Amino acid sequence: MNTMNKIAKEYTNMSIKKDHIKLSIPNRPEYVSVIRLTVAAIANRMGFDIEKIEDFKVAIAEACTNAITHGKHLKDDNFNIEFIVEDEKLTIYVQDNGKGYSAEKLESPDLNNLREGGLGVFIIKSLMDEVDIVSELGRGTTIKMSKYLGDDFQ
Amino acid sequence: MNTMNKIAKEYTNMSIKKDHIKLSIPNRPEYVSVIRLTVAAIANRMGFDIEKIEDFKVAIAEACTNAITHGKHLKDDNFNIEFIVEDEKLTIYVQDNGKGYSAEKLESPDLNNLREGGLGVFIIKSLMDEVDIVSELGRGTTIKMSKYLGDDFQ
Amino acid sequence: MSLSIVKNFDFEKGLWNIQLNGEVDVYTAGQLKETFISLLEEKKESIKIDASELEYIDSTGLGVLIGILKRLKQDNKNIIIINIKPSIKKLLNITGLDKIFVIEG
Amino acid sequence: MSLSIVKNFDFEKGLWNIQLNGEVDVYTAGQLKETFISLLEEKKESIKIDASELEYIDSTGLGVLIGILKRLKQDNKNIIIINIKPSIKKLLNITGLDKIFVIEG
Ligand SMILES: Nc1ncnc2c1ncn2[C@@H]1O[C@H](COP(=O)(O)OP(=O)(O)O)[C@@H](O)[C@H]1O
Ligand SMILES: Nc1ncnc2c1ncn2[C@@H]1O[C@H](COP(=O)(O)OP(=O)(O)O)[C@@H](O)[C@H]1O
Repeated sequence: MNTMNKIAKEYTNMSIKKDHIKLSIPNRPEYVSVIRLTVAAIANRMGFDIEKIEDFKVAIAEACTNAITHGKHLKDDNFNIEFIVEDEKLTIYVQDNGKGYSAEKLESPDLNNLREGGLGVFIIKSLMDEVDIVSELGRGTTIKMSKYLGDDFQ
Repeated sequence: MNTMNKIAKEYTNMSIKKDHIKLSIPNRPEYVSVIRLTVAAIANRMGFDIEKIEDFKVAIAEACTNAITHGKHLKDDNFNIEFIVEDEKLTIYVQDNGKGYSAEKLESPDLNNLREGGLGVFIIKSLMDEVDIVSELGRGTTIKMSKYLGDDFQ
Repeated sequence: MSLSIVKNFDFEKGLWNIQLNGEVDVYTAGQLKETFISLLEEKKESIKIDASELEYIDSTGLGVLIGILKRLKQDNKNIIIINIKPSIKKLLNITGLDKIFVIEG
Repeated sequence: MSLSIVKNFDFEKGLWNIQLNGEVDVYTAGQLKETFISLLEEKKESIKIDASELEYIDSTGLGVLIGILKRLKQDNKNIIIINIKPSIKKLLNITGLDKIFVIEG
């Protein structure tokens, strides 16, 4: 059972009503815009406002870009996205079977020492209410991110 | 191996380059608009024009509406959509594990004897270039529909 | 991505003016049906639909319109649809419903 | 859903006027990078980006801008961005890049 299934399993065991949407999509750049529109449609259907819908679009694109550029394992492969829709919360898992990395070693962006990369995970953490990265070297990465409908959670 | 996998398998065995996108989504009416936006994004990415993108939106919604209203097996279940992206052609499978039906018995709409239903499959066949329905009573239905990018095929 | 319905009765012409905004599909068709049925209970008169803001309709929505038309026809009343977008016009042509509803503009 | 780039050189002010239309993401960022690099090869002058039609940009696009800014800074030149949409403004604030680029309007 892979990490994503394990975390998803915990969820299923709880009793609140949840909808699951699963998407398997080629790990190629041209599909990221499709994913952005899909998350926008889901978040809109749930009643998120325009600003939060934009946050979801950026955050999921960052996660998918990482799955595509770093996570890649085989050249032509698919990676998985799962959406868990609850009354007050949208949770997204982006899972790849790529090379993995040590999330603890990630540095925060340093404005005095500009790099062309290293912003993606930082942006995701800024835009989402909860972020959890589980990565195993050689086995792949699952990033879990959630955002609440209400403004009470920050 | 279910019908969808069987047909998909045939495809995989051929040598042309294809992308597969798979979507598993709850069999409930509120998700049909999400599916419409997803197919619009895929078709747009492929270069289909606005009119054909509309055709895809209507055809996939008709197929999903049938999966939701007739195909339903369990109350809270998901059904499956698969998109096969080729250079010149988008093929969509909509597959449910519902009660199935005898597709041969379908009557065409009769304008002299208006009914409130019975238009869905007729509309799909009008809008798509190729349509194939495989349904088994008690086991479920897979509708396959394709449309070509060019105008040469009609 | 959802449906909003504006209704008012034109006393001069003796018909309902209805404006449909958004999408009619399996999720919103019930709302459309209920609105139409309550209109007809109030006054069983022809219905004129302004479809300029109707972005999408499929067989579920067309089924609702057919059901309402059947009731209206008993009293020789009609459904008139104006300002239809090309994609919806195409659907009415395909299904032959352009011959059943009165299509204007 | 893709990116189009309009460029022209303002001889009076001595800078590049660039208009970005659409989305900059992992699919289109390469196109942006190539365009900017060819601009700088032609004339290494400041770049003024009109972002009024820029619907979306993420870290891939911001990375391209940072890379170009680094080259420009060697010659004391700048990237100026005008007419930014709120969602993109938010991203620049979060990342602190609003202090690195010159943001106007
Ligand atoms: N899905 C992933 N698989 C493997 N490595 C990853 C993944 N996501 C992120 N990383 C690692 O974390 C680093 C930081 O990621 P990020 O903050 O998105 O910046 P960037 O992708 O621009 O480097 C990446 O450079 C990469 O080494
Ligand atoms: N996925 C499905 N599962 C079971 N039965 C179906 C399915 N799709 C269509 N049908 C059957 O075919 C009939 C015609 O479908 P359709 O043309 O879409 O019209 P409608 O759904 O309005 O009846 C339906 O009434 C139903 O009996």
